[in-house]
Amino acid sequence: MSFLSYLIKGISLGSVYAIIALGYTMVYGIAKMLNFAHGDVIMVGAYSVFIMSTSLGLSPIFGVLTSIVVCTALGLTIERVAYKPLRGAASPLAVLITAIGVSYLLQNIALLVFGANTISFTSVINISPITFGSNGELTISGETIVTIIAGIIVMVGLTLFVNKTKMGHAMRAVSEDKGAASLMGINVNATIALTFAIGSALAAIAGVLLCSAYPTLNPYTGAMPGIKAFVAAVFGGIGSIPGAMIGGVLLGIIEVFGKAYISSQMADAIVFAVLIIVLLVKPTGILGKNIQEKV
Amino acid sequence: MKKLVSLLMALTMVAVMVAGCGSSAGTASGEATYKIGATGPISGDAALYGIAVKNGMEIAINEINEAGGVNGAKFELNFQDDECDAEKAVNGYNTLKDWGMQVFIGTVTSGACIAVAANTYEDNMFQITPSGSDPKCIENPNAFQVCFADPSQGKKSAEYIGNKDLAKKVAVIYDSSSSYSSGIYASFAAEAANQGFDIVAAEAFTSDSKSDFSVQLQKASDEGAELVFLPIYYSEASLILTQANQMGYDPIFFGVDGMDGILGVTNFDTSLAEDVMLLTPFAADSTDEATVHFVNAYKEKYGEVPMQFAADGYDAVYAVKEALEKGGCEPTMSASELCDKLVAAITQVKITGVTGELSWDASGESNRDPKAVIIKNGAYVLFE
Amino acid sequence: MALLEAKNLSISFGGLRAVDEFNISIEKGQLYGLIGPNGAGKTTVFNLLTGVYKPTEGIVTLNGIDITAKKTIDLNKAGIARTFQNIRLFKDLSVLDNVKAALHNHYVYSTFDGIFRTPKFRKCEKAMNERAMELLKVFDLDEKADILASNLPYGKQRKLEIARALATEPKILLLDEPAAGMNPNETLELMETIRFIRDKFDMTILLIEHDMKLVSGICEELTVLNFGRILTKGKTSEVLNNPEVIKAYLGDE
Amino acid sequence: MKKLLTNKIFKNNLITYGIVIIAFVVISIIKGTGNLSSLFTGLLVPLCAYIILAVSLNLVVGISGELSLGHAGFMCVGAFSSALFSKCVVGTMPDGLRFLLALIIGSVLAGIIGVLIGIPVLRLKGDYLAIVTLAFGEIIKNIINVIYIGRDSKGFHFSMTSEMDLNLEAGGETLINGAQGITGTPKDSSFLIGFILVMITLFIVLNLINSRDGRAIMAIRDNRIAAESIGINITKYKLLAFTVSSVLAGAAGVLYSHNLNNLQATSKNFGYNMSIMFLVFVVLGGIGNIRGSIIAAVLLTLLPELLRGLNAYRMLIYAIVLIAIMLFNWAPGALAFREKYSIKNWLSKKTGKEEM
Repeated sequence: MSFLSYLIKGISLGSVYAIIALGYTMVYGIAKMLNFAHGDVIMVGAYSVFIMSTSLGLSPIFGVLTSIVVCTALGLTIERVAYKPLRGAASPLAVLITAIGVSYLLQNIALLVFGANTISFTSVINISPITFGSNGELTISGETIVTIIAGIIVMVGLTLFVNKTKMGHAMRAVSEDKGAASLMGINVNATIALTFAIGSALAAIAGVLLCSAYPTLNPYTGAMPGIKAFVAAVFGGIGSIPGAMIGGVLLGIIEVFGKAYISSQMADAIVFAVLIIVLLVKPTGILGKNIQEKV
Repeated sequence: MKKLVSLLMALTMVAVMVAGCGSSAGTASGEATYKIGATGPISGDAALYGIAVKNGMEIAINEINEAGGVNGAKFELNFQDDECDAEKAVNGYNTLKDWGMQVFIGTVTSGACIAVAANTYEDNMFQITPSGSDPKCIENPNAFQVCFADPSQGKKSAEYIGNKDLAKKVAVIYDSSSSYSSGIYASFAAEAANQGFDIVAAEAFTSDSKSDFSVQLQKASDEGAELVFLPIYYSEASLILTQANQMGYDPIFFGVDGMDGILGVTNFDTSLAEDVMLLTPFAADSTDEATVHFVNAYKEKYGEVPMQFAADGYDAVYAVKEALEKGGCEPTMSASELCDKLVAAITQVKITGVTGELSWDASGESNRDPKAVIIKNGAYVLFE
Repeated sequence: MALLEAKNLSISFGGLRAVDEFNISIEKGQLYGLIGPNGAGKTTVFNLLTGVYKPTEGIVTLNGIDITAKKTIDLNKAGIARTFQNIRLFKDLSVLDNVKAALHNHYVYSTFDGIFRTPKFRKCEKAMNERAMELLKVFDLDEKADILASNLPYGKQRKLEIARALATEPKILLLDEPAAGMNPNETLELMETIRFIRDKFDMTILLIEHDMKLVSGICEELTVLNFGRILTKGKTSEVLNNPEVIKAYLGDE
Repeated sequence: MKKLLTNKIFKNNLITYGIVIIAFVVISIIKGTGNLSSLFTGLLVPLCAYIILAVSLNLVVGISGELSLGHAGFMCVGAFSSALFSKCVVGTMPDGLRFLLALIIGSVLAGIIGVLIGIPVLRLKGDYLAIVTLAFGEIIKNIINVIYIGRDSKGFHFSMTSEMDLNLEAGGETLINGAQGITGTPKDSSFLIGFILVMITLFIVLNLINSRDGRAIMAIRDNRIAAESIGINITKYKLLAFTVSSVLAGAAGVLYSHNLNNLQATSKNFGYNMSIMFLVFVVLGGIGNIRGSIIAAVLLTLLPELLRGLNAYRMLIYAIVLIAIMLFNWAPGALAFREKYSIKNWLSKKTGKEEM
């Protein structure tokens, strides 16, 4: 019974990682950059919901919508101000460092605006848990259910969007070859901006779900889940939408099992060790495409 | 490259100029003042502790200055950020020395404090740490401590649980990446053997994985722990309580001084903290005069209920004030002279601070018994 | 005995047979051409001969020694050097260093010698510089030794690539479309250079080329590939007049 | 022509050495006269350590062209192993010898870990390599946080769970205490030692770059397939760069740890945050530009210290400055703008007009 219970905890944690990883992977796939500030956009999203629904007492749905709007706007602004000017820079590392700068910036703004104190987040999800077993040995919380469902919806939605819509095709074209895409009349800048908008909107949703499932919030809340989700995205094969989902869930399960059955002190080391092993066996992640350089 | 250098140089110039008119609480220069330096994290993810200490100190210094200072000499405070890092703390300390610091109150966190302790000893600078709880912080004769030392907290917690026979099976959830938490856990576990209860689960987390405690709680619950000892800070504790409630696990939760502040967590459902026990020197809703006065002043100035770190900072300033008076110090004395006098004087000082009746012996530890409190209806109640 | 010989060389990519039963036999000192329409599998043959791809079937021998499916680096050490269709220079190294990098296995000193600048290092570097400048001179690049490879004009980049390949002292040189992107004058010049290399270094050369003027001008024998299979092979003049070859190039009409 | 080139490189390297030597002499003189502030005096050793770390990381990122996000891990290995050694033998040998041995132990151990990590990791490419180096860095940090080593009359005790598990007898000494780290490392580092180590680092890195090995490493960076085709062993030279870089990072760790009384492996000082900071030094100073790394390391370490007067706004300003510099230095638009309006250009245009 405790095995199942750990498994569910793992899936629950993993599905949050998965949603964050989806945003990561979207942006990576198209802009080919590791957006280190993604985790901090999540934090901003969570604060937006908190202010709207808890401080101002508006309905949670309104809070979530506001948060999506705020994050989308933030994502677009960051892209426009900090990343776009660096498109075509001599080294891809330039934009990576800028992303780190943006991450510091968001954390420190939040520190000044919201203060350093941790706040307890009110879950916006009002679904009663499903319980199995006579004494409730096995409980699946409402947050877990919603997170998993949201993860699946987002994954399917994104896959459909990318494969079936005109804008999705444009995105794929840009991710394959920016030059060719622009020759074909695709507005590359607009497509990348759109990707950031979608990625940031996903960050908002991830923020809400993260803080609902693990109800605590401070200016650094997004940083570590951001890194973990980045790991998850790589795990699943960065750039791959289903890969991010699988990577996220697996990462959550490994982390929980590591804590439960091996050593809670070493849980992080275990997660990273598994990542390394996976990448050594499959150098582009679980679902990553192995692109061979053309000679 | 040249452009980069020139740009950075220009920025550096600006920075230096801005630094020149840096903020400092207290009086304008001109008259003789005591220059009090302090460091602690005011950025980074330990910022809340540093900011609390800083706020507490500012209140104490304003009060002292309004009351005329020490024999007419006022206090001037300079608080430097150390990002909770040993190296940055040393940098902050050196900045303070350049500023002309005479007395050092700090640092806020143990790791940084131990690093700086080597420097204060070398410089013969009086050091009193508000909240650096590791015994290594005060190994040197010039260093003193306001908060409880980690081992005594762990030991006293274990004794308390044993004496009151609160539980036979105890689980511990601690932060293995924090020296504070693992220090208390170590002494708690050592004493547990003498107290007739078993530690059935000792589960760790790290600063990199502190967003989910369900596994640790599940293990505690599976092992049948009746009491969960939480030698951690309240921000993580609040999440543990929430998650325990979500999974319907309801043991006795027993905390240490880091737990104080849990009732002040914004939007925290305080009913979850019902019956939580903790050993703490400070309780924000104590009714004694000093505490009420401090809490009101703090609320007025910073708009929130002070936590124990703020109280430690507040008491540290008063301890320095008392010692300065007792030692017959003058603001014109050098840091080293002051240090000699203060080290001698502080062992004779007895203050009624907001964290209890404080006095010191030469070891540097503050002597007092922690109060055991239990949370009832969202308030601390002394627990006997 | 042929210098380089391939028998029944085949490779499939996901069921598609990119090269099918390729046979070739090149004598020492020969200037051999490999031609065929786009997508016929010429570069794939090069990749098979240089160890970039491992053949699914067939064997390759160099001087009678089996070198099938060896690694690129070992094949180079065995004596096969190549250039690339899309130029692959070390673009952030100087022209001189591009060639010196290729002298890697011929002038050897240890990391220790390199860091502590021992006499051995000095001697070796001096010899390397002399050798590299000698090679650059052949290609009229000695004046440009100091500039970054990426700053060379296109035609000179192609030449530098050949110089670099030659520096590894190969037994056979594989040139992948050496005249691509060159104007007629440059092409003429290149023809002279290729001939010169063959004569001066007693080199065997296999080249892929689309420029028929170049092919007919310097190649002694040709093999024509179409859809991964050998269409025909033989003396240059005969092959070029073969109606099937003309049809393959011009398409069915 | 040829002479010119070697001379150019030689001159360039000489300038780099010269800057470091002049800086050392000038600072030593100011320090000697007692006019150097405590802050700056205290920063000297960490600055040397950061310079070594930036230069050594540049060897991997700039020269070898691989993105490593785990550089702090090697520093961590060097710092902890050498601090442990020094603490164990303190009092049994002269200080100078002790530090020398500590330096050797720290660097060699970091080098060994570098080889062990490098062999599997260097098979990966680009961002995958980056994430795996990050993972290794985090694993090193995590493991160091759960290591407990103690010593009593019976010898050494080792545990990975807690201090108690060491079962030390009374009077036993805990050497490494998990997250509480190592306390009481002898303060053997000095500005002079730091300076010497910086010079050694520069000597090794600059000479390595301008040698047969360096050419091979850079050839692989510029074009792996072409490098293979001219007979360069890819794995060997990638590993060489990675290992030399780890050894130097280990040495920097030794320098760093023997300057601080207390050493703890937090994510701030030995985690990915630190690794990223080193990467910032490298990118800001110019990828592959060794002198740039030195200058960037110095300026970016000083910047937050000099911003101290801003208090709460300090790190905010730091972040803004970082973004601004990145845009200023790397954005194609900014570069074109600088080209157009640079003073040199403006002057030449003006004189050009006058001539007409």
